Amino acid sequence: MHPPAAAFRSRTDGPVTLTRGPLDTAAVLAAVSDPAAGGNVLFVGTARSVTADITTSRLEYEAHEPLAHAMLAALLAEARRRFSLAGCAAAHRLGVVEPGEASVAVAASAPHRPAAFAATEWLMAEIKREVPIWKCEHRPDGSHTWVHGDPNTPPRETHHE
Amino acid sequence: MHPPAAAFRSRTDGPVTLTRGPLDTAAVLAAVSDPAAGGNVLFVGTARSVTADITTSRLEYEAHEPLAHAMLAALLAEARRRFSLAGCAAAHRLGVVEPGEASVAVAASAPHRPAAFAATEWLMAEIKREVPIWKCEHRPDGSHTWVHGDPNTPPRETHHE
Amino acid sequence: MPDNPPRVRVTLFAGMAEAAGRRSLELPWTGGTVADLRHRVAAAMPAIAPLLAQSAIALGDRYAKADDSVAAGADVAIIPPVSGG
Amino acid sequence: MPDNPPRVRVTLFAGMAEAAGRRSLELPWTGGTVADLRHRVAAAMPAIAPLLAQSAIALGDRYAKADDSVAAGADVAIIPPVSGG
Repeated sequence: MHPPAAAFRSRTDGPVTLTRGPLDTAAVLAAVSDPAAGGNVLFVGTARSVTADITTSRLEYEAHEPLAHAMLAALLAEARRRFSLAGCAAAHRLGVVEPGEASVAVAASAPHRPAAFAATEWLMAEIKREVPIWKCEHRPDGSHTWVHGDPNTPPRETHHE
Repeated sequence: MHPPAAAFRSRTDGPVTLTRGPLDTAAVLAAVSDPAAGGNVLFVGTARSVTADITTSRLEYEAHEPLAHAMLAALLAEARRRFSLAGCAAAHRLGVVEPGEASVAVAASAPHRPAAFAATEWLMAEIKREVPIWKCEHRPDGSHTWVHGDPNTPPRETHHE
Repeated sequence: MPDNPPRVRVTLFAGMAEAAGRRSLELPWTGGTVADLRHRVAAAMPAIAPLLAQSAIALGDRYAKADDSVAAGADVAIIPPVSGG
Repeated sequence: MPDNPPRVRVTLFAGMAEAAGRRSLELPWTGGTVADLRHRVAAAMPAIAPLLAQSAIALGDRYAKADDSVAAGADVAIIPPVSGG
Protein backbone atom coordinates (compact mmCIF):
# COMPACT_ATOMS: atom_id res chain seq x y z
CA MET A 1 0.00 0.00 0.00
CA HIS A 2 1.30 3.41 -0.92
CA PRO A 3 0.36 6.65 0.73
CA PRO A 4 -1.93 8.74 -1.44
CA ALA A 5 -0.17 10.46 -4.31
CA ALA A 6 0.64 13.93 -3.07
CA ALA A 7 1.65 17.11 -4.76
CA PHE A 8 4.93 18.58 -3.53
CA ARG A 9 4.39 19.46 0.06
CA SER A 10 6.84 20.85 2.54
CA ARG A 11 6.44 22.13 6.03
CA THR A 12 9.23 24.01 7.73
CA ASP A 13 8.63 25.35 11.20
CA GLY A 14 11.62 26.83 12.93
CA PRO A 15 14.28 24.12 12.87
CA VAL A 16 11.96 21.25 11.78
CA THR A 17 11.30 20.35 8.15
CA LEU A 18 9.15 17.54 6.75
CA THR A 19 9.14 17.54 2.97
CA ARG A 20 8.28 15.42 -0.05
CA GLY A 21 10.97 17.14 -2.10
CA PRO A 22 14.75 16.65 -2.02
CA LEU A 23 16.34 17.60 1.31
CA ASP A 24 18.38 20.79 1.34
CA THR A 25 21.14 19.52 3.61
CA ALA A 26 23.17 22.73 3.29
CA ALA A 27 20.18 24.66 4.64
CA VAL A 28 19.99 22.35 7.66
CA LEU A 29 23.66 23.04 8.40
CA ALA A 30 23.24 26.77 7.79
CA ALA A 31 20.29 26.85 10.21
CA VAL A 32 22.59 26.06 13.16
CA SER A 33 25.23 28.69 12.34
CA ASP A 34 25.85 30.95 15.34
CA PRO A 35 28.59 33.42 16.36
CA ALA A 36 29.12 31.47 19.61
CA ALA A 37 29.47 28.10 17.85
CA GLY A 38 32.91 26.80 16.89
CA GLY A 39 31.75 23.24 16.21
CA ASN A 40 29.03 22.39 13.68
CA VAL A 41 28.04 18.79 12.92
CA LEU A 42 25.73 17.64 10.12
CA PHE A 43 24.49 14.08 9.76
CA VAL A 44 22.91 13.03 6.46
CA GLY A 45 21.26 9.62 6.11
CA THR A 46 21.16 8.42 2.52
CA ALA A 47 19.28 5.54 0.91
CA ARG A 48 21.63 2.66 0.20
CA SER A 49 21.08 0.47 -2.83
CA VAL A 50 22.39 -2.65 -1.08
CA THR A 51 21.70 -3.55 2.56
CA ALA A 52 22.90 -6.87 3.94
CA ASP A 53 22.97 -8.45 0.46
CA ILE A 54 19.41 -7.36 -0.34
CA THR A 55 19.04 -4.98 -3.25
CA THR A 56 16.65 -2.12 -2.61
CA SER A 57 15.49 -0.24 -5.68
CA ARG A 58 14.05 2.65 -3.67
CA LEU A 59 12.78 3.64 -0.26
CA GLU A 60 9.51 5.23 0.68
CA TYR A 61 8.69 7.05 3.91
CA GLU A 62 5.36 7.74 5.55
CA ALA A 63 4.68 9.76 8.71
CA HIS A 64 2.03 10.79 11.16
CA GLU A 65 2.92 14.31 10.19
CA PRO A 66 1.54 16.43 13.07
CA LEU A 67 2.93 14.03 15.67
CA ALA A 68 6.26 13.65 13.84
CA HIS A 69 6.58 17.40 13.66
CA ALA A 70 5.79 17.83 17.36
CA MET A 71 8.17 15.02 18.37
CA LEU A 72 11.02 16.46 16.29
CA ALA A 73 10.49 19.90 17.79
CA ALA A 74 10.45 18.41 21.31
CA LEU A 75 13.63 16.39 20.67
CA LEU A 76 15.42 19.47 19.32
CA ALA A 77 14.39 21.48 22.36
CA GLU A 78 15.62 18.72 24.66
CA ALA A 79 18.92 18.42 22.76
CA ARG A 80 19.47 22.16 22.99
CA ARG A 81 19.11 22.04 26.79
CA ARG A 82 20.88 18.74 27.38
CA PHE A 83 23.99 19.59 25.31
CA SER A 84 23.96 23.41 25.78
CA LEU A 85 23.76 23.86 22.02
CA ALA A 86 23.96 27.10 20.10
CA GLY A 87 21.55 25.64 17.54
CA CYS A 88 20.06 22.45 16.15
CA ALA A 89 17.82 21.51 13.24
CA ALA A 90 16.29 18.43 11.63
CA ALA A 91 14.72 17.57 8.29
CA HIS A 92 13.12 14.32 7.11
CA ARG A 93 11.99 13.47 3.63
CA LEU A 94 8.67 11.69 3.03
CA GLY A 95 7.50 9.77 -0.02
CA VAL A 96 9.88 8.06 -2.43
CA VAL A 97 13.64 8.37 -1.89
CA GLU A 98 15.88 7.02 -4.62
CA PRO A 99 19.26 5.36 -3.87
CA GLY A 100 21.89 7.94 -2.99
CA GLU A 101 19.32 10.57 -2.02
CA ALA A 102 19.08 11.91 1.52
CA SER A 103 16.21 10.75 3.72
CA VAL A 104 17.19 12.58 6.91
CA ALA A 105 19.47 15.46 7.93
CA VAL A 106 20.25 16.60 11.47
CA ALA A 107 22.65 19.38 12.52
CA ALA A 108 23.86 20.74 15.85
CA SER A 109 26.26 23.54 16.78
CA ALA A 110 28.02 24.24 20.07
CA PRO A 111 30.94 26.30 21.35
CA HIS A 112 33.12 23.16 21.22
CA ARG A 113 32.95 20.13 18.99
CA PRO A 114 32.30 17.28 21.48
CA ALA A 115 28.86 18.64 22.39
CA ALA A 116 27.94 19.11 18.72
CA PHE A 117 28.92 15.50 17.92
CA ALA A 118 27.18 14.08 20.98
CA ALA A 119 23.97 16.02 20.32
CA THR A 120 23.79 14.96 16.67
CA GLU A 121 24.30 11.29 17.56
CA TRP A 122 21.73 11.53 20.34
CA LEU A 123 19.20 13.20 18.05
CA MET A 124 19.60 10.55 15.37
CA ALA A 125 19.15 7.74 17.93
CA GLU A 126 16.04 9.42 19.38
CA ILE A 127 14.56 10.12 15.94
CA LYS A 128 14.92 6.47 14.98
CA ARG A 129 13.36 5.42 18.29
CA GLU A 130 10.59 7.97 18.87
CA VAL A 131 9.44 9.83 15.77
CA PRO A 132 6.41 8.33 13.94
CA ILE A 133 7.98 7.87 10.51
CA TRP A 134 8.06 4.52 8.69
CA LYS A 135 10.25 3.20 5.92
CA CYS A 136 9.16 0.89 3.12
CA GLU A 137 11.82 -0.99 1.15
CA HIS A 138 10.93 -1.56 -2.49
CA ARG A 139 12.82 -4.31 -4.32
CA PRO A 140 13.53 -4.72 -8.03
CA ASP A 141 11.01 -7.59 -8.31
CA GLY A 142 8.22 -5.19 -7.34
CA SER A 143 7.81 -6.54 -3.82
CA HIS A 144 8.07 -4.29 -0.79
CA THR A 145 8.25 -4.44 2.99
CA TRP A 146 7.25 -1.88 5.57
CA VAL A 147 9.87 -1.89 8.32
CA HIS A 148 8.57 -1.92 11.88
CA GLY A 149 11.40 -1.53 14.34
CA ASP A 150 15.11 -1.18 13.62
CA PRO A 151 17.31 -4.13 14.62
CA ASN A 152 20.03 -1.57 15.53
CA THR A 153 17.74 0.52 17.71
CA PRO A 154 16.54 -0.59 21.17
CA PRO A 155 12.76 -0.68 21.43
CA ARG A 156 10.89 2.43 22.40
CA GLU A 157 10.57 2.88 26.14
CA THR A 158 7.14 2.04 27.43
CA HIS A 159 6.65 5.40 29.15
CA HIS A 160 4.04 6.34 26.58
CA GLU A 161 1.57 3.93 28.14
CA MET B 1 54.15 38.56 12.08
CA HIS B 2 51.92 37.75 9.15
CA PRO B 3 52.64 35.21 6.47
CA PRO B 4 53.52 36.80 3.15
CA ALA B 5 50.55 38.21 1.31
CA ALA B 6 49.48 35.53 -1.11
CA ALA B 7 47.28 35.48 -4.14
CA PHE B 8 44.38 33.01 -3.98
CA ARG B 9 45.94 29.61 -3.82
CA SER B 10 44.24 26.27 -3.43
CA ARG B 11 45.55 22.76 -3.59
CA THR B 12 43.14 19.84 -3.80
CA ASP B 13 44.57 16.38 -4.11
CA GLY B 14 42.05 13.56 -3.87
CA PRO B 15 40.22 14.09 -0.60
CA VAL B 16 42.62 16.73 0.83
CA THR B 17 42.19 20.47 0.28
CA LEU B 18 44.29 23.34 1.61
CA THR B 19 43.02 26.68 0.40
CA ARG B 20 43.25 30.42 1.04
CA GLY B 21 39.70 30.91 -0.24
CA PRO B 22 36.41 30.16 1.50
CA LEU B 23 35.87 26.47 2.25
CA ASP B 24 33.30 24.69 0.10
CA THR B 25 31.83 22.55 2.89
CA ALA B 26 29.14 21.08 0.60
CA ALA B 27 31.89 19.78 -1.68
CA VAL B 28 33.61 18.08 1.26
CA LEU B 29 30.35 16.30 2.12
CA ALA B 30 29.67 15.44 -1.53
CA ALA B 31 33.17 13.93 -1.82
CA VAL B 32 32.25 11.11 0.58
CA SER B 33 28.96 10.17 -1.10
CA ASP B 34 28.90 6.44 -1.95
CA PRO B 35 26.16 3.94 -2.89
CA ALA B 36 27.22 1.71 0.04
CA ALA B 37 27.08 4.54 2.58
CA GLY B 38 23.92 5.15 4.58
CA GLY B 39 25.57 7.44 7.15
CA ASN B 40 27.38 10.65 6.20
CA VAL B 41 28.85 13.01 8.80
CA LEU B 42 30.27 16.47 8.15
CA PHE B 43 32.08 18.52 10.79
CA VAL B 44 32.65 22.22 10.15
CA GLY B 45 34.80 24.27 12.48
CA THR B 46 33.96 27.97 12.39
CA ALA B 47 35.76 30.99 13.79
CA ARG B 48 34.04 32.24 16.93
CA SER B 49 34.00 35.92 17.74
CA VAL B 50 34.09 35.31 21.50
CA THR B 51 36.15 32.61 23.19
CA ALA B 52 36.25 32.45 26.99
CA ASP B 53 35.36 36.15 27.30
CA ILE B 54 38.10 37.25 24.92
CA THR B 55 36.90 38.95 21.77
CA THR B 56 38.65 37.81 18.61
CA SER B 57 38.26 40.05 15.59
CA ARG B 58 39.62 37.45 13.16
CA LEU B 59 41.71 34.30 12.96
CA GLU B 60 44.67 33.60 10.73
CA TYR B 61 46.11 30.19 9.89
CA GLU B 62 49.56 29.24 8.66
CA ALA B 63 50.79 25.78 7.65
CA HIS B 64 53.82 23.81 6.63
CA GLU B 65 51.89 23.04 3.48
CA PRO B 66 53.67 19.96 2.06
CA LEU B 67 53.81 18.29 5.48
CA ALA B 68 50.22 19.30 6.34
CA HIS B 69 49.06 17.87 3.04
CA ALA B 70 50.93 14.61 3.58
CA MET B 71 49.71 14.28 7.18
CA LEU B 72 46.08 14.91 6.19
CA ALA B 73 46.31 12.31 3.43
CA ALA B 74 47.85 9.79 5.85
CA LEU B 75 45.19 10.43 8.50
CA LEU B 76 42.40 9.99 5.94
CA ALA B 77 43.93 6.71 4.77
CA GLU B 78 44.20 5.49 8.35
CA ALA B 79 40.61 6.53 9.14
CA ARG B 80 39.35 4.70 6.07
CA ARG B 81 40.99 1.46 7.25
CA ARG B 82 40.32 1.84 10.96
CA PHE B 83 36.59 2.63 10.60
CA SER B 84 35.90 0.69 7.35
CA LEU B 85 34.69 3.88 5.72
CA ALA B 86 33.13 4.23 2.30
CA GLY B 87 34.81 7.63 1.98
CA CYS B 88 36.40 10.50 3.87
CA ALA B 89 37.68 13.97 3.04
CA ALA B 90 39.22 16.99 4.75
CA ALA B 91 39.73 20.67 3.93
CA HIS B 92 41.51 23.39 5.90
CA ARG B 93 41.56 27.09 5.18
CA LEU B 94 44.79 29.09 5.46
CA GLY B 95 45.26 32.84 5.81
CA VAL B 96 42.64 35.13 7.36
CA VAL B 97 39.32 33.64 8.52
CA GLU B 98 36.64 36.10 9.60
CA PRO B 99 34.20 35.31 12.46
CA GLY B 100 31.51 32.87 11.32
CA GLU B 101 33.58 31.57 8.43
CA ALA B 102 34.71 27.94 8.28
CA SER B 103 38.35 27.12 9.03
CA VAL B 104 38.13 23.31 8.73
CA ALA B 105 35.73 20.74 7.27
CA VAL B 106 35.97 16.96 7.64
CA ALA B 107 33.52 14.36 6.32
CA ALA B 108 33.21 10.58 6.57
CA SER B 109 30.71 8.08 5.20
CA ALA B 110 30.06 4.47 6.20
CA PRO B 111 27.36 1.84 5.78
CA HIS B 112 26.03 2.71 9.26
CA ARG B 113 26.12 5.96 11.19
CA PRO B 114 28.22 5.04 14.28
CA ALA B 115 31.36 4.48 12.18
CA ALA B 116 30.84 7.75 10.31
CA PHE B 117 30.49 9.68 13.59
CA ALA B 118 33.47 7.94 15.23
CA ALA B 119 35.72 8.49 12.22
CA THR B 120 34.88 12.19 11.93
CA GLU B 121 35.53 12.76 15.64
CA TRP B 122 38.78 10.78 15.44
CA LEU B 123 39.95 12.73 12.38
CA MET B 124 39.26 16.08 14.04
CA ALA B 125 41.18 15.06 17.18
CA GLU B 126 44.13 13.82 15.11
CA ILE B 127 44.15 16.92 12.90
CA LYS B 128 44.32 19.16 15.97
CA ARG B 129 47.11 17.01 17.42
CA GLU B 130 49.26 16.13 14.40
CA VAL B 131 48.84 18.39 11.39
CA PRO B 132 51.31 21.33 11.15
CA ILE B 133 48.81 24.18 11.00
CA TRP B 134 48.86 27.12 13.43
CA LYS B 135 46.21 29.60 14.45
CA CYS B 136 46.76 33.27 15.26
CA GLU B 137 44.08 35.15 17.20
CA HIS B 138 43.78 38.82 16.26
CA ARG B 139 42.04 41.09 18.75
CA PRO B 140 40.22 44.38 18.20
CA ASP B 141 43.08 46.37 19.82
CA GLY B 142 45.43 45.19 17.07
CA SER B 143 47.30 42.71 19.22
CA HIS B 144 47.58 39.06 18.27
CA THR B 145 48.73 35.72 19.67
CA TRP B 146 49.94 32.63 17.86
CA VAL B 147 48.48 29.60 19.61
CA HIS B 148 50.89 26.76 20.33
CA GLY B 149 49.07 23.78 21.71
CA ASP B 150 45.35 23.41 22.40
CA PRO B 151 44.32 23.22 26.06
CA ASN B 152 41.59 20.75 24.97
CA THR B 153 43.95 18.50 23.02
CA PRO B 154 46.45 16.16 24.71
CA PRO B 155 50.03 16.83 23.60
CA ARG B 156 51.36 15.16 20.50
CA GLU B 157 52.78 11.72 21.17
CA THR B 158 56.55 11.69 21.24
CA HIS B 159 56.87 8.99 18.61
CA HIS B 160 58.20 11.51 16.14
CA GLU B 161 61.49 11.69 17.96
CA MET C 1 -27.74 13.21 17.28
CA PRO C 2 -29.72 10.07 16.43
CA ASP C 3 -28.29 9.95 12.89
CA ASN C 4 -24.77 10.35 14.26
CA PRO C 5 -24.10 7.76 16.95
CA PRO C 6 -20.94 8.45 18.95
CA ARG C 7 -17.83 7.12 17.24
CA VAL C 8 -14.04 7.22 17.34
CA ARG C 9 -11.92 7.62 14.23
CA VAL C 10 -8.75 5.48 14.16
CA THR C 11 -5.93 6.17 11.68
CA LEU C 12 -3.51 3.41 10.65
CA PHE C 13 -0.05 3.70 9.07
CA ALA C 14 2.52 1.78 7.08
CA GLY C 15 2.49 -2.01 7.54
CA MET C 16 -0.51 -1.79 9.82
CA ALA C 17 -2.56 0.01 7.18
CA GLU C 18 -1.40 -2.60 4.70
CA ALA C 19 -2.39 -5.51 6.99
CA ALA C 20 -5.79 -3.91 7.56
CA GLY C 21 -6.30 -3.05 3.90
CA ARG C 22 -7.34 0.45 4.94
CA ARG C 23 -5.89 3.64 6.34
CA SER C 24 -8.61 4.43 8.83
CA LEU C 25 -11.70 3.04 10.47
CA GLU C 26 -14.54 4.35 12.60
CA LEU C 27 -15.87 2.42 15.55
CA PRO C 28 -18.86 3.04 17.80
CA TRP C 29 -17.44 4.73 20.90
CA THR C 30 -19.10 6.44 23.82
CA GLY C 31 -15.82 7.13 25.61
CA GLY C 32 -13.26 5.14 27.59
CA THR C 33 -9.55 4.81 28.19
CA VAL C 34 -6.75 4.20 25.71
CA ALA C 35 -6.55 0.64 27.05
CA ASP C 36 -10.26 0.14 26.35
CA LEU C 37 -9.78 1.43 22.83
CA ARG C 38 -6.99 -1.08 22.18
CA HIS C 39 -9.34 -3.95 23.00
CA ARG C 40 -12.05 -2.53 20.77
CA VAL C 41 -9.68 -2.10 17.80
CA ALA C 42 -8.14 -5.56 18.23
CA ALA C 43 -11.60 -7.14 18.30
CA ALA C 44 -12.70 -5.19 15.21
CA MET C 45 -9.54 -5.97 13.17
CA PRO C 46 -7.87 -9.20 14.30
CA ALA C 47 -5.39 -8.91 11.39
CA ILE C 48 -3.63 -6.01 13.10
CA ALA C 49 -3.77 -7.33 16.67
CA PRO C 50 -0.13 -8.63 16.76
CA LEU C 51 1.34 -5.34 15.56
CA LEU C 52 -1.11 -3.39 17.72
CA ALA C 53 0.38 -5.02 20.82
CA GLN C 54 3.75 -3.40 19.94
CA SER C 55 2.24 -0.04 19.04
CA ALA C 56 1.76 3.26 20.80
CA ILE C 57 -1.44 5.30 20.64
CA ALA C 58 -1.48 8.97 19.73
CA LEU C 59 -4.17 11.50 20.57
CA GLY C 60 -3.73 14.48 18.26
CA ASP C 61 -0.04 15.43 18.25
CA ARG C 62 1.02 13.63 21.43
CA TYR C 63 1.54 10.08 22.60
CA ALA C 64 -1.10 8.83 25.02
CA LYS C 65 -0.84 6.76 28.20
CA ALA C 66 -2.91 3.63 28.81
CA ASP C 67 -5.23 5.32 31.31
CA ASP C 68 -5.73 8.53 29.31
CA SER C 69 -9.36 9.19 28.38
CA VAL C 70 -10.50 9.01 24.78
CA ALA C 71 -13.68 11.04 24.32
CA ALA C 72 -16.45 10.19 21.89
CA GLY C 73 -15.66 11.83 18.57
CA ALA C 74 -11.89 11.71 19.14
CA ASP C 75 -9.25 11.23 16.46
CA VAL C 76 -6.80 8.53 17.42
CA ALA C 77 -3.74 7.18 15.61
CA ILE C 78 -2.05 3.84 16.11
CA ILE C 79 1.74 4.15 15.94
CA PRO C 80 3.45 0.84 15.14
CA PRO C 81 7.22 0.54 15.77
CA VAL C 82 8.90 3.32 13.83
CA SER C 83 11.66 3.10 11.21
CA GLY C 84 12.51 6.64 10.17
CA GLY C 85 16.00 7.98 9.66
CA MET D 1 82.78 24.35 -3.05
CA PRO D 2 85.04 26.82 -1.20
CA ASP D 3 82.58 29.69 -1.78
CA ASN D 4 79.68 27.55 -0.60
CA PRO D 5 80.48 25.98 2.76
CA PRO D 6 78.07 23.22 3.74
CA ARG D 7 74.93 24.53 5.39
CA VAL D 8 71.45 23.53 6.54
CA ARG D 9 68.37 25.63 5.86
CA VAL D 10 65.91 25.81 8.78
CA THR D 11 62.34 27.07 8.32
CA LEU D 12 60.35 28.53 11.21
CA PHE D 13 56.59 29.00 11.60
CA ALA D 14 53.99 30.94 13.53
CA GLY D 15 54.98 32.06 17.04
CA MET D 16 58.47 30.67 16.58
CA ALA D 17 59.07 32.75 13.47
CA GLU D 18 57.72 35.73 15.38
CA ALA D 19 60.04 35.09 18.37
CA ALA D 20 63.01 34.74 16.02
CA GLY D 21 62.02 37.76 13.93
CA ARG D 22 62.58 35.68 10.79
CA ARG D 23 61.02 32.81 8.87
CA SER D 24 64.21 30.91 8.07
CA LEU D 25 67.90 30.75 8.83
CA GLU D 26 70.94 29.01 7.42
CA LEU D 27 73.57 27.46 9.66
CA PRO D 28 76.95 25.89 8.87
CA TRP D 29 76.30 22.13 8.78
CA THR D 30 78.46 19.24 7.65
CA GLY D 31 75.90 16.63 8.66
CA GLY D 32 74.64 15.07 11.89
CA THR D 33 71.51 13.84 13.58
CA VAL D 34 68.26 15.63 14.26
CA ALA D 35 69.30 15.81 17.92
CA ASP D 36 72.58 17.49 16.93
CA LEU D 37 70.67 19.98 14.82
CA ARG D 38 68.41 20.91 17.75
CA HIS D 39 71.46 21.87 19.83
CA ARG D 40 72.87 23.91 16.97
CA VAL D 41 69.62 25.82 16.41
CA ALA D 42 69.11 26.47 20.14
CA ALA D 43 72.66 27.84 20.44
CA ALA D 44 72.20 30.05 17.36
CA MET D 45 68.80 31.43 18.44
CA PRO D 46 68.32 31.35 22.22
CA ALA D 47 65.00 33.23 21.84
CA ILE D 48 63.33 30.17 20.37
CA ALA D 49 64.95 27.56 22.64
CA PRO D 50 61.96 27.16 25.00
CA LEU D 51 59.48 26.57 22.16
CA LEU D 52 62.03 24.44 20.31
CA ALA D 53 62.06 22.00 23.22
CA GLN D 54 58.34 21.37 22.63
CA SER D 55 58.70 21.16 18.85
CA ALA D 56 59.01 18.37 16.30
CA ILE D 57 61.44 18.45 13.39
CA ALA D 58 60.37 17.78 9.82
CA LEU D 59 62.56 16.66 6.95
CA GLY D 60 60.72 17.41 3.70
CA ASP D 61 57.14 16.17 4.07
CA ARG D 62 57.63 13.83 7.01
CA TYR D 63 58.32 14.09 10.73
CA ALA D 64 61.86 13.07 11.75
CA LYS D 65 63.12 11.01 14.69
CA ALA D 66 65.91 12.20 17.00
CA ASP D 67 68.49 9.84 15.51
CA ASP D 68 67.59 10.46 11.85
CA SER D 69 70.46 11.87 9.80
CA VAL D 70 70.34 15.40 8.45
CA ALA D 71 72.64 15.73 5.46
CA ALA D 72 74.56 18.87 4.57
CA GLY D 73 72.36 20.97 2.31
CA ALA D 74 69.13 19.63 3.81
CA ASP D 75 65.90 21.59 4.22
CA VAL D 76 64.56 21.25 7.75
CA ALA D 77 61.44 22.67 9.37
CA ILE D 78 60.76 23.18 13.04
CA ILE D 79 57.18 22.32 13.96
CA PRO D 80 56.06 23.96 17.23
CA PRO D 81 52.90 22.65 18.94
CA VAL D 82 50.09 22.85 16.41
CA SER D 83 46.73 24.62 16.69
CA GLY D 84 44.82 23.92 13.48
CA GLY D 85 41.16 23.00 13.29
